[in-house]
Amino acid sequence: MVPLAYFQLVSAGLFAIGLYGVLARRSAVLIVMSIELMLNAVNINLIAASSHLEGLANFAQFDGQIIAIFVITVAAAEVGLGLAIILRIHRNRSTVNVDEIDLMKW
Amino acid sequence: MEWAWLIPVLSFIAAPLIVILGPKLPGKGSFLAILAIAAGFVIFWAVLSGFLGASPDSSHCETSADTGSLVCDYQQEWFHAGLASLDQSVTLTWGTLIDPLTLAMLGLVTFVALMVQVYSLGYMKGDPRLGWYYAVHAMFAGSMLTLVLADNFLLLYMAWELVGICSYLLIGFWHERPAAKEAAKKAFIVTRIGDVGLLVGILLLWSEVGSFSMSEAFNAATTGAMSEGVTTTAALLLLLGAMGKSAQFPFHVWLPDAMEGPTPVSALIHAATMVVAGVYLVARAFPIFQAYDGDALLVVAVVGLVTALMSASIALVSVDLKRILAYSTISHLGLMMLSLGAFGYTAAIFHLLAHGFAKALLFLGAGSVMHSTEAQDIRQMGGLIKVMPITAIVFSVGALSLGGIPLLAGFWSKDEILNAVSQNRNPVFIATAFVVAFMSAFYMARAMFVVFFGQLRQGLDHAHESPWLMTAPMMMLAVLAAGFGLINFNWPGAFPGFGGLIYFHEAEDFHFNLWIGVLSTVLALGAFWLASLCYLRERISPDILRQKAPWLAVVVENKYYFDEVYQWAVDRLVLTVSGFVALFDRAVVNDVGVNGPADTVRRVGFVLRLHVTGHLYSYALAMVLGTVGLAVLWWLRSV
Amino acid sequence: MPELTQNIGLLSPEFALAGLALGILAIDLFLPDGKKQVTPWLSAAGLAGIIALSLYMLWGRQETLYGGLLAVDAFSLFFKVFFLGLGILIIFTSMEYVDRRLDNPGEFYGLLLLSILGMNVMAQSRELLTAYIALELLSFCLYVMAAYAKGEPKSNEAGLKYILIGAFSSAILLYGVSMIYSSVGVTRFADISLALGSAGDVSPALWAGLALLVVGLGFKVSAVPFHMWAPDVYEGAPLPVTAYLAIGSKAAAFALILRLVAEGFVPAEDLWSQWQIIFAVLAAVTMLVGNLVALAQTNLKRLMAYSSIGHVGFLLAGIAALAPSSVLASNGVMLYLVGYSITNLLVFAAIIAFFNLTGREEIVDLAGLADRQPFLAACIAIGFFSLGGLPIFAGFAIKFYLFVAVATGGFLWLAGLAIFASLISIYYYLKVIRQMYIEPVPEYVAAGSEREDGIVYEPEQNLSPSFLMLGVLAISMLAVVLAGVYPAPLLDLIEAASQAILPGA
Amino acid sequence: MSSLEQTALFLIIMVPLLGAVLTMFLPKDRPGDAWYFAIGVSVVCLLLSLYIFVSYDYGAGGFQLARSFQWLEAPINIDLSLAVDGISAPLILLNGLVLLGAVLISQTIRTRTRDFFVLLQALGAGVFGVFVVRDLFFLFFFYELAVLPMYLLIGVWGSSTDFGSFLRTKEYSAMKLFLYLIAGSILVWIGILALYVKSATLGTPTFSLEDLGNLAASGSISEEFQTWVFPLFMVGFGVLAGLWPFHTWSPDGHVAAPTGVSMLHAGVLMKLGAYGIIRVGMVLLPEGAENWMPLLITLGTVNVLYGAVSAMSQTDLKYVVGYSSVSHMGYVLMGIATLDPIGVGGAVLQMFSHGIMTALMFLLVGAVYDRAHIRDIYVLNGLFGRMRVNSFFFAIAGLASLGLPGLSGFIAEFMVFTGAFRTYLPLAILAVVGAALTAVYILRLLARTFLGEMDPRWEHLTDASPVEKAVGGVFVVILIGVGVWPEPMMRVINVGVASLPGI
Repeated sequence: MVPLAYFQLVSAGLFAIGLYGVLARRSAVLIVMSIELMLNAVNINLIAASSHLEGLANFAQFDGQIIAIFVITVAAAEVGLGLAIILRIHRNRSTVNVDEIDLMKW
Repeated sequence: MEWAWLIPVLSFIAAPLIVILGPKLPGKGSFLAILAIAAGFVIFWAVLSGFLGASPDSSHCETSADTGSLVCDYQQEWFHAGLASLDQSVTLTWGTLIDPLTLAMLGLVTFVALMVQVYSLGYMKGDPRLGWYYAVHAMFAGSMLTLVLADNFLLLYMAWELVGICSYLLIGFWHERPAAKEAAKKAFIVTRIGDVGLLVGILLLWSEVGSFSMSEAFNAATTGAMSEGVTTTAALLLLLGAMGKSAQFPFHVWLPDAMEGPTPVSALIHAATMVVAGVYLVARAFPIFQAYDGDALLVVAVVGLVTALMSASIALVSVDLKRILAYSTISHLGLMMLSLGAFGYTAAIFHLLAHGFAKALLFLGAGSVMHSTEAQDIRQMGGLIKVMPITAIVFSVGALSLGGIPLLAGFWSKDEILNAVSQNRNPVFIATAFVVAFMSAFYMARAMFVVFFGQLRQGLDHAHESPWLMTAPMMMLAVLAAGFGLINFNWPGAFPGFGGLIYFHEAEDFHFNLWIGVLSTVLALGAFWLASLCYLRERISPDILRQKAPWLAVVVENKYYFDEVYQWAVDRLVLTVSGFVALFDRAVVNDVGVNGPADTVRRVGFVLRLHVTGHLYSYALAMVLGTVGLAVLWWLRSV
Repeated sequence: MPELTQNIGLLSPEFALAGLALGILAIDLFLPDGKKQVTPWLSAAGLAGIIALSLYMLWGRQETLYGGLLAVDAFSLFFKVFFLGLGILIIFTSMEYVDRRLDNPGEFYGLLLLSILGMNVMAQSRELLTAYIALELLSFCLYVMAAYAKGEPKSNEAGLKYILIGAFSSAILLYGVSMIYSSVGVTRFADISLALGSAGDVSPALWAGLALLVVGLGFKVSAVPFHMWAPDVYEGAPLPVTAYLAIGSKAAAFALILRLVAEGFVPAEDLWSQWQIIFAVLAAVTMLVGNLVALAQTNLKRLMAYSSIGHVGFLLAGIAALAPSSVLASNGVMLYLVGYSITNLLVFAAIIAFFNLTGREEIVDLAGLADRQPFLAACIAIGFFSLGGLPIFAGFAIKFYLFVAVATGGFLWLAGLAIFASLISIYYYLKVIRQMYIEPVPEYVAAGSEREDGIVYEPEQNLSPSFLMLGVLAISMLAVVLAGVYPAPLLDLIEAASQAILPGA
Repeated sequence: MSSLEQTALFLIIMVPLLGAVLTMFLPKDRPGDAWYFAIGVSVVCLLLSLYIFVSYDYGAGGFQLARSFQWLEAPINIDLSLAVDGISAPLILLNGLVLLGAVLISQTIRTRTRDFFVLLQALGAGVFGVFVVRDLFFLFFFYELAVLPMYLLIGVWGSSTDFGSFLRTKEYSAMKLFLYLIAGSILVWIGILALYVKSATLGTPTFSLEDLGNLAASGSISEEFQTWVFPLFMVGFGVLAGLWPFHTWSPDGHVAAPTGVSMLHAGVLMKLGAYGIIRVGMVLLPEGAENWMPLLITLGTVNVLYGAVSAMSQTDLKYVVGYSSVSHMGYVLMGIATLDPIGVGGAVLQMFSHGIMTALMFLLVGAVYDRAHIRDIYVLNGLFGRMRVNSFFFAIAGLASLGLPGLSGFIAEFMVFTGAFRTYLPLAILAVVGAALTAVYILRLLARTFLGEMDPRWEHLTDASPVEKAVGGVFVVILIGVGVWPEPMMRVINVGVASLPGI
């Protein structure tokens, strides 16, 4: 069996890529996608853990998988909502560049 | 005797009554003050006879171990500072102390105050603030009488301050005149500086003795319970207060200016009563001064001597009638101090009384002159005897008495002082004292001759004799000024003489030292003769001194530049310091100390707000950094 | 193990609330345009009914549902009633504003009700996933509501920033959850505490996971440095939504944090005593930054945002002081939440009323308010004095209680810092009060002319706030004063709630 | 009567507090109503405070009229305990007097009258509260309540001063005063928290002054702890008492405030600070107090001299009075710092006496300002010519302030000197010098402003109004009465002071 640490490394890498995307991208849509990457990293972590951790005290094996399902659902909703708002902005200001979306600051 | 407290209290009651009811009463209530002081005068006699009949066995009376004379003390609890059951607390009392010294002062104050108040009826007639004048007068009389009756230092200090404020109010009575206003302020503040010493001295005694009672303090001083250093320090501190009140060098500057007040005020307060409070204080606290061989008394003597000489010299050249009298007062106060400093206790008190009557008389006389001529500069006067003979005569009596013409009161008292000085102090003292005696006679003669004798000056034709309300008191005072010396003699069996009544430890006989008597007589007569040559017959030009030693004349005529120096000190030092502190308060304490941190905080806020840039990714970055920080923190706390 | 659905009846209030929300959304579809005003009244009435239902069903109950995922106890009841009550008042304060300035009122109230459902579940969840779902339910509603003024660029921007940063933070939170799960294998708070208590040393995955979890929650309460969205969203969102954000969502997040810390961390005494300082530092930074930056604000909503960040710092200090043996800190946090929320409600209601009358929201626009609208001015002034921590208002009592708890919990320095921070806060509150009471009514407002910078002012009609608004203001003002002078009954309830999450005390 | 005994202390807080609330509901368009109502309330307060003062049994001593209401139970333990002792009784009376005076004098407030009296009564309630409570929480509560209205009272109804080179605006002064006092109170707050935590570690957490006092008396609070906590109270309360160098709020604030508020603030509110140092600092932290008193008395002496010297070069009538308050509060601080029954007694009496005196001064200065609309002492002159009663009263207040015997200031200052003399001789001497300096600025003020030739432009001035005369007259009578016969005051104060630890 592939050790848990490997999964965790992959997950961490994916999370880091998502993180980088959030920080480096200027398009709101790409930022949403980067966040999706981060959430997927979470899923990998959860599912890997739920299948590796047998024998821990009070271990709730299915929790990880259930959480992953919920996360997928929530993520989908989040994307939907996020894109709706981005559309709204695009309609009002003809841009989705977060550099230009700074009416409010300080 | 136990009713002696009524003497001041009557006047104290009269004062507010006049203020409140005065406007509705005839004469603005002035009669209330006169009634009160007259009643006081009557009670004084009752107290006197009571005291003469008392013995050490009478209740409340004993022979004081500190002064050797009979003392009667009546106490009344006033208030407790600190819970009475605590050790450190102190119970403050009202107390009247009756001894010969007090009685002498009581007599002087009640009598002169009565005379002056009656005189004022004429002098101040028609003044719109007559009621106020009499109210303050009553207030003053009450305070002054309290001062001499007080059996503890606290009460004395209170009365001391009250007479000061009354003096302030009366000097500034015509406050619309800038000079009067300034003079009043100056008088109060200068004496107040001395009072700092007095208060500190009183507190020092209290901290040593644990009580404000005079007799306990004296006891401690004489029995050696109080160390030499403390005793001497206390004495000098008390002296500081006395110097302020009695206008001794270097605090003398306020008294001449105080002549801006109404003349009767000058007569009462600045000649006969309040200014002698300093002398009284030293006499009263004599056990403290005299303890440990009387080191402190040397200081008293020197202060007295310097004051006497300096102010006598200024009196020689002053041209303002009242100021001549004022400097004369200072000079004579100096003599009294000198006398005390030379252990001449009896002599000092005797001179105090004699001078009090004479000087009050002179001031009232001067007031009478000014009342009718409306002038104050003696160069505008002359030959007034022709239009106001009574004034002229009584004034002359006062001048001769104070000048030391034999057989008049002043002669005897001055003689006693010279006697004491010659016995107990260095020859320099007696020599200088003779010079002062000569000057004293000379300036009195000068004033007398210039004002009343010679040709009647032009423009003085309208002058007239003052009304009887003014002349009668003057005449009564004149009698005393002339004849008061008689009580100096002891008539065995009938009267013990002044020295047999008022003495320190040992009753004193009347003593007459021939060479002193002769020398002082010669000096006095010589001075009068010389003055007559200068001012009456005009054989000698008074300007001769000015021509021979111009610098001296300038210095003396400018009163040794004391006012200028003080003015400089006030302007340059006090006001500068004050201005600096005020600036410091604004610029440093407020602008730097208060606004500084406040502005800094606000500025930090303004700079800090820039971190919210408005850009999404920077928010995310902050979160990431925060996450890292938090994780590091967590790691640090977990391993 | 009991049947999962055995006592599912205890969830009836939640079901009712969900039904109400969906019902409102459904009714809204069928109501003609002119009759939509009925939806808020229906919502409010429904909420009132649910309050009654909750009290009737749940009073004195101490049970768990779904094998420990949800708790029905005094703590959750307390917050449930609190949120539902706040919901009613928020609906009332929003009505006029929504009516005039927003489209689709029915959906607005529907979302509001759903978010209240999220808050309720947050307060009763005892497990990470449940908590997360409830949190997202709340957040999603808020994202939409923040962007509700569709035509307003500021509102759009607020919505965008809120949802992106919100999603980002929930990713972080979830990553934390996943790491916790992967190191201890459990997600129930109680199990976490057991695992922590038995763990010899804490694995990196665990502490990293906990840190990430706290970041996610810190974002929700806008703790520094996860706070930057708050000013922008507060400023951009429609006013009632801002009010709701400041009052409701913050309280719900704290309810969750309180339960998480009390049930998940505090029982592991050794570790908790090491970790307290982390929360303390977070609290210290938050209170300082929030209050300092507030000094520089000119927009009322933005000012309130920073002010609320400052207050979050105080609340976090209370969290840091939680201790297994004493309910003082937990009492303090809850009391503070209640007091802070009603005070904020008072301030926001007054600001909304002012906005309804004038359409202005800058601080300088309040100039001379004491002459124009004395009652509104008094409400804002009282609210600000209360937020500044002055008696006889709630702010004083709650701050005193909380800081006592913080000091007693061993953080005297933090209490001192908090007191200092509230001194700073008084300055900016006074700045607003000064505008209202000391500055005269500006010429351009009185005359309805142009200001120097070109903004044109309409002549002001001498209107008074709506009757409903006055009612809300009066009620909240009374509550602010009552909580300030006699909080004892409130504290009795809070005490019971604290006992529920800290049974050891 | 026994029911009054039970409730007097509660009533004296609640009456003005309820008065404030009820005032809000008075009709807005009839400002006179608010005034009359406030008079009614403050008359009741005065009667209550008189009752409290008179019924205080100085023979028995200790705390009397005690009453306690539970407010919050465990785990925090806060009670509304009320009681008076010999220290608070005179101060309650002082507040009753000054409050009524301030209300009466505020007849001239014409704008937002209702709000003004709401705040003024709240202020009065706060001050009463501090003096009667026996619980740290409530002490702090009322302390802050007393500060709370100040910002608006000064900011709205105050006046700015133009110094030529710069303008001292009322907004600035109000903000400074408010923030300063709150800043002081945060130190107090921290101190209170420290004490509470201490009591918790010793067993029962409590805010009760009595319990904490017992703890302190039993010696279970270590000296080290006391020594670091005491300065919090000393400086925190000291700010309100005008302690140098934290005094600058006071002249600016007093000057900017409207007359009635200046009266209350300088007259009563500043005393809260000194009272707090005694009640909290000295009683609960006796050893800490002992260690810090040398510093306090030094600062107190600086206050005396610095205030007096600053007052000398002020050109604004009200600033002179303001700085004189700083100077006179120095005596209070000195007296407290002596830890000597006479010194502390003097400090308490000075609080009373200065309260009356300074209230009187602000009243009279306010009367001048109302009429002449200027306060520059280089411009005002000879006012005696037109404002006789006013000037006369001012002279009496001034004389009381320079320590003239026969007026209350003398007794108090004298006792402070006495106490200090025994403990800190050099400073006592400096303080006596300070008293002499007082004469300089008071006489300067009198001479410039009230005496002398009157400028014709003041012809139109009118003398004090009947209300001003009545209030001023009562204050003058009190000044004289206490000065001549201080025993009724002292026997109460003595009992209170004697029960302080360390004395």
